[in-house]
Amino acid sequence: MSISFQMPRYEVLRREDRCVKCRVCERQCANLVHRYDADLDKMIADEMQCVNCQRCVVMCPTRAIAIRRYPLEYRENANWTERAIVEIQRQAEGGGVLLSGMGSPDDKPVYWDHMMLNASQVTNPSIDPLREPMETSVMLGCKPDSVTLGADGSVKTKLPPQVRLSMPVMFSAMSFGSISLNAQKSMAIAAKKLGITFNTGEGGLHRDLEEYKDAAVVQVASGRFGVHTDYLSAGCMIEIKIGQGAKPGIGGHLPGRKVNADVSVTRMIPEGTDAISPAPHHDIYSIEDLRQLIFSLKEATEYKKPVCVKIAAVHNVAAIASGIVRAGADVIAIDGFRGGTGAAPTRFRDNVGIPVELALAAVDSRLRKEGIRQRVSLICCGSIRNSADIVKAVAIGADACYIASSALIAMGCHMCGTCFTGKCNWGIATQDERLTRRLNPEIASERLVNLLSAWNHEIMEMLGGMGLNSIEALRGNRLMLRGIGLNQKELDVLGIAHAGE
Amino acid sequence: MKKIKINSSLCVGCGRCEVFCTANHSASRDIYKAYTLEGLRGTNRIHLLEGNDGYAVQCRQCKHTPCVFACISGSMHVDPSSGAVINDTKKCVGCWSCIAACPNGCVFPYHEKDGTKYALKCDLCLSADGEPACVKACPNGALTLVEV
Amino acid sequence: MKVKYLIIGSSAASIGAINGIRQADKSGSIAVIGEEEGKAYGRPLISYYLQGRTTKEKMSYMDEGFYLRNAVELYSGVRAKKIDVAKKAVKTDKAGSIGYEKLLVATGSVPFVPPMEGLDGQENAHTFMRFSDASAIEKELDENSRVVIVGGGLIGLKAAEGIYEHTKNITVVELAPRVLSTVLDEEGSEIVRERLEKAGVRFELGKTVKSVVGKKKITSVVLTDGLELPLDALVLAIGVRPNTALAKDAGIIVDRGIKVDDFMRTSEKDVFAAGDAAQGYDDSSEQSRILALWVNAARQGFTAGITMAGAQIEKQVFLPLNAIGLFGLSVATAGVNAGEKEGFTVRTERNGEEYRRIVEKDGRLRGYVLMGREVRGAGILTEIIYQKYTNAELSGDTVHSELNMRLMPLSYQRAALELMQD
Amino acid sequence: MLYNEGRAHLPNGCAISGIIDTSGGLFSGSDIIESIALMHERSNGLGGGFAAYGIYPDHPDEYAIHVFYDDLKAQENVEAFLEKHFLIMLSERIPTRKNANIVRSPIIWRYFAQPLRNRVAVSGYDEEEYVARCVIHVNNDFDGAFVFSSGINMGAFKGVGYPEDIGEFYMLDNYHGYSWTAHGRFPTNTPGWWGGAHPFTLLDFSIVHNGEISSYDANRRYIEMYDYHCSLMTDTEVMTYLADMILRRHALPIHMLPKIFAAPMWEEIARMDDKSREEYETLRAVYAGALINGPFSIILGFNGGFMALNDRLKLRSMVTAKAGSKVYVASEESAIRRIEKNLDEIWTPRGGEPVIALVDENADIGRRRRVL
Repeated sequence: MSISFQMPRYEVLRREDRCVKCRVCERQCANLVHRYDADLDKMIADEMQCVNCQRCVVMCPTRAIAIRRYPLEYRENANWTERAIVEIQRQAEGGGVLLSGMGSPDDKPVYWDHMMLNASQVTNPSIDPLREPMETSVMLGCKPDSVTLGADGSVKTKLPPQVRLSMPVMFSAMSFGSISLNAQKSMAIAAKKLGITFNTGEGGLHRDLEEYKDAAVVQVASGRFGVHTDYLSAGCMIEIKIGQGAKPGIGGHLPGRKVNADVSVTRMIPEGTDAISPAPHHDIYSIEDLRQLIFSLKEATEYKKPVCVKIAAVHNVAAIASGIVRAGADVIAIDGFRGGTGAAPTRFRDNVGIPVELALAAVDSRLRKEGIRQRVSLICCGSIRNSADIVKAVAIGADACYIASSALIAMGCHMCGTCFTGKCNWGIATQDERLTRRLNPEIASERLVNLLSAWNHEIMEMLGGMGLNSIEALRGNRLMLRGIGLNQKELDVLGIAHAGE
Repeated sequence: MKKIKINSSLCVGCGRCEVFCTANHSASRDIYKAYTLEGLRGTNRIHLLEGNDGYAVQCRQCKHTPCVFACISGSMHVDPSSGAVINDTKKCVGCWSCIAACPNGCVFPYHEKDGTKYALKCDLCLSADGEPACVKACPNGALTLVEV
Repeated sequence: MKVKYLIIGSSAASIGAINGIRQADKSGSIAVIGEEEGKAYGRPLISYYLQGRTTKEKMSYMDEGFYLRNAVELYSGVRAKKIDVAKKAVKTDKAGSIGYEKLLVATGSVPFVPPMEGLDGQENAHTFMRFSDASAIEKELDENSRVVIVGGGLIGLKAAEGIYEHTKNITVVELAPRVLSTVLDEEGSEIVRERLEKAGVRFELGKTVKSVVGKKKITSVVLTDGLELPLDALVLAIGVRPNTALAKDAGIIVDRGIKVDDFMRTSEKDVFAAGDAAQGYDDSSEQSRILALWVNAARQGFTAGITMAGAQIEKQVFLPLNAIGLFGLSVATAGVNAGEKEGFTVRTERNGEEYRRIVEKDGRLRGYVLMGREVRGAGILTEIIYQKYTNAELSGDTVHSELNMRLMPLSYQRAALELMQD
Repeated sequence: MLYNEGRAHLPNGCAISGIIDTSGGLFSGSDIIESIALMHERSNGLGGGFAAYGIYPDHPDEYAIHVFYDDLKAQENVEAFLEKHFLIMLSERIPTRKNANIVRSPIIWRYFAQPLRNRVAVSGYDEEEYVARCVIHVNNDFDGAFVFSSGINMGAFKGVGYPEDIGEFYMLDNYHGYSWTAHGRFPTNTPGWWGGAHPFTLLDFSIVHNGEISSYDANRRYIEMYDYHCSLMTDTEVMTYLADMILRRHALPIHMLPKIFAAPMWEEIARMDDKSREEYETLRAVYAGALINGPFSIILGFNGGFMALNDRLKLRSMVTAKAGSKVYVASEESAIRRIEKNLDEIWTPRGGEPVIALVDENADIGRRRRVL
């Protein structure tokens, strides 16, 4: 091949009047961008390797470094954008499928930002969470439509197993293997402290995390990695992964180089082999097969655990969800197209799937229309960025929300989107011991607890502002939402009125 | 007495501790000035020992104080109030006996521009604000100030 | 006049003992009989004083309030004349007789001046051990004074370094074929000698002074090979001898020095000895020997103090340890100074003046010499000798590895890092 | 003009009052009128209404269906429908008397009717379900018509105006019942609508409500899952349907309704003994959609008694009192003392603490007493 036409994507700006050549940036950059040159007695940078993970910027003692987009000034062209051109260059040289990490960055509408929340004015009082109790705890699971009484007049109905959450938030699935054990452990510690759950993802439950098993949602994916009876009965809920928002319709691929001894033991696969999660599950080719899997899992755990089914938000998600309810699922997780990922083909990530807000609204409305909404809890996931997103999701009809990217960012992720390289400078999406040690679970879990305690308090404030003092009264309460900048069709799908109505 | 505990498995090998140690023992307390105007590069009392499983280490404040016994001038002494082993650089003549006695290699020779020589060692930042700069600078909690 | 603890001598061992006693006994009365005037000071500092790198005030070993804080009665400028072990009292020349419950003999060493023809107390003949010696020499010198130093050991060369600030015209006469023969190997001595010669110091090796010319003031000396050296000042730095007369007269067993066990107890009940005058166990040569070194005196004194006060202390390990700077060249040595002849294996690494010599036996470090611009991390090797770590236990190689804590066994490193050492 | 409020959920405040004689004794409507009249300032004249129990003793098995019609056309359509489903024993205008403050009233008609046996059998529903569905169907699909009462031996009387004028207009002083509830409305931004006034009824259930529930849309979308269709978009409508489902369809006892509407906080539940903790957890989990959030004070009337309830934070006033066999509930103490000088006891129920007043079992108040 001739020379590469690809130019750096980022440029390292180093302020000479601040840099003291202490080489912290050099030691911290796993992509080998920074180097001390003895002859020049200067720090120099090889921009080609830079992925803008900001590790050097944060760690530099004198804040001497800034990263900027490389000034690649292609001629303005709304159609042939720089990204479109660069992607062709990369494939013209690489010849492979373009891979990306994180959720789709495309400039497509984010419906959360087009919905406003209600607040009480004079006709009814807002409730001050500092003075009145404010309840944000949630129970996930199947609920009967009514209650029957015993002879003595007391309630006889036994609730099917539920997952109790202190707040309508849960850490979403990120497997041990795609992320480091320290990252998963941080979420496990935080989940236990907060009274919510973390998710093992497709990677099985590492023996060090058994201590947190009561707060674990154990995932069963098409690869069945790490699935055995103890694993199934360890968690408080079993989640069947049918799809992922970032890559609906295709499976997962954990590169062999990430499958070290620890990962191979936990996933029960040979060390160094690529971990392929096929799509579809080889034993689920239609909805009734799913029913079989759901009940075999329930049998395996003596009906003591709710079973969740995670699907990607695709076009006929409402019908799919209805089928899943009738297949015996207790919880349905709907992962929108903005959902994050460690590695997904860029084309899938940016072009397949629909926004979770619309999917959630459609599913909630459909299940209510069919009178079966009570039989499942709905979890909305796929780029929840703050507590307002959660309140809006619950108002549309979700019971709770999964968060992943927000949790990663709290732990240190800077959204550089190159998780698949395995050189995550923040010690999250890597198995390299030199990098994983950079994530101290004690510190990271404290950051997560801070984040979600703050969010929970914000949720309470927003609830109080609306005159509500319990999250159940917000669930499906679409009158609490008003649309802005949405057309009537979008309002109808979301089931909300336009602001001003 | 307070000492700095080091958890090497948490050391990310960044070296920030060295930079902030140098600055905290400079007159200006400013990193850039310390390195350039005051020429204090290399006067950090904590040193990053690179290599995998590397870590940064500074004086372990030994209870049996081998450096104090070795000191021929009495400049290396135990500070009565904090119990820390501290070197009085005004009294020290730079004979390096303490360096030959320190079991952890945490006392370092220093040559001023004008030729005066003295030994440098960690003083738990008692000469600065009393809060060890390396502990504050460590991004990953590898260094913690503990009561022993 | 009776005290609980009486200490003869006021230098490293004496101060060490005071600290030791006060650690265990806050109130027992202590008295110190010091021959020299004033408070204890670091005697090795006299060459630095001559060099102008320290001053009289800064040389005092402890802070101003040390004696007061520790309630110590200091009789300085007083000579102890006789120890009466039966009556448990010490007769002095000026302070009468002082009774004791526990006595520490820390009389140190005295300069060793072999007999020379014509040497008869001339004023420009000096030994080099006390502050008085240094200040006397300082008064005599100007930049063209000619100085002859007899003795090419630690004291002689440090004297040369001090005097060099005043006059460059220095000749060192050494009986042995090389300098610092007791501390360095041949190659090490070579490096030191070359460095000093480059500075203009002349050497006369394998000779000593046969006779001295001049009655009131020495004008020249005649060496054993007949060579005559005109001079303005003569410095006698041949060596030192333990000052054991008092102990011997009192019937305490004395070999080369006053015999002591691991806890500095002498043959006489309630009488202890420490410092240059004491003869304890040298761990590196594995024999009873005098270790006339400041660091050992201080730690022996401390050990004696604790034991005198009736408290417990771990058995202490003593071995030779030196660190000196000579004309910009730093030298650090510890443990045995020996080679293949004595059954040790020797490995060295040298480039220019950076020199590292490792002496091993049965796969274990027994001694080292480190020379160069700096002796960074020398203490690591010292500790390896103390801890008797075999090379297998270490995490690197004593010759090639950088001298820092990562050379130590992993268990040592973890204990040190997590403050679980002592 | 029948401006159907159905399009938007309207905020409003109000006054409520309720009197019941637990011995079953009948008394005229003048007491309740006087009580609600005292709270004149609490309403703005755009809505008032009453529910009266035991007023049709001579129609023990017929449903008294009260209907508002905008015009004769609407009346013909509805009557055609009714005749297909009911045996109409009596069809008459509800007698009213001129009242200066009551203007533009719609056609107000009532029918005493029994559901046709065979139609009920064919429908697969029990009699009450059949009647309920007919009423909901009329209200939902017949323009210009609104069934505002459909219980046996009870009736609601409401409209646009101050409650005391409405009471005067419907000549309630001539009726005698054992249980009366009343409501004065303060809707904020609509000209008011006869059908929108309280109480909202379904069969013999009636609710008068002072407050504004924030959980309205959550409750509405929950209840609509079970074949209830909310046409008025008012709090009382959704609460009446919830009560109907829980008490009639699911046949839960009355004392469980407050545990659902104003469920105790989770921390409170956690402190309970195992048995009640499990019961409350199950109720809260199953009926999460029926949890009423935001300020409310309601009186739920039914054949044989009523239940008064405040939201669990008690963000709306409500006082209750007893004198002899009579139980009083009102938004203000003064509205009670006005009609009963010497009270045996008077107290303010805590948030979520119900006041359940049932007529003694042996009292004769007609065959269709609802046993809850």
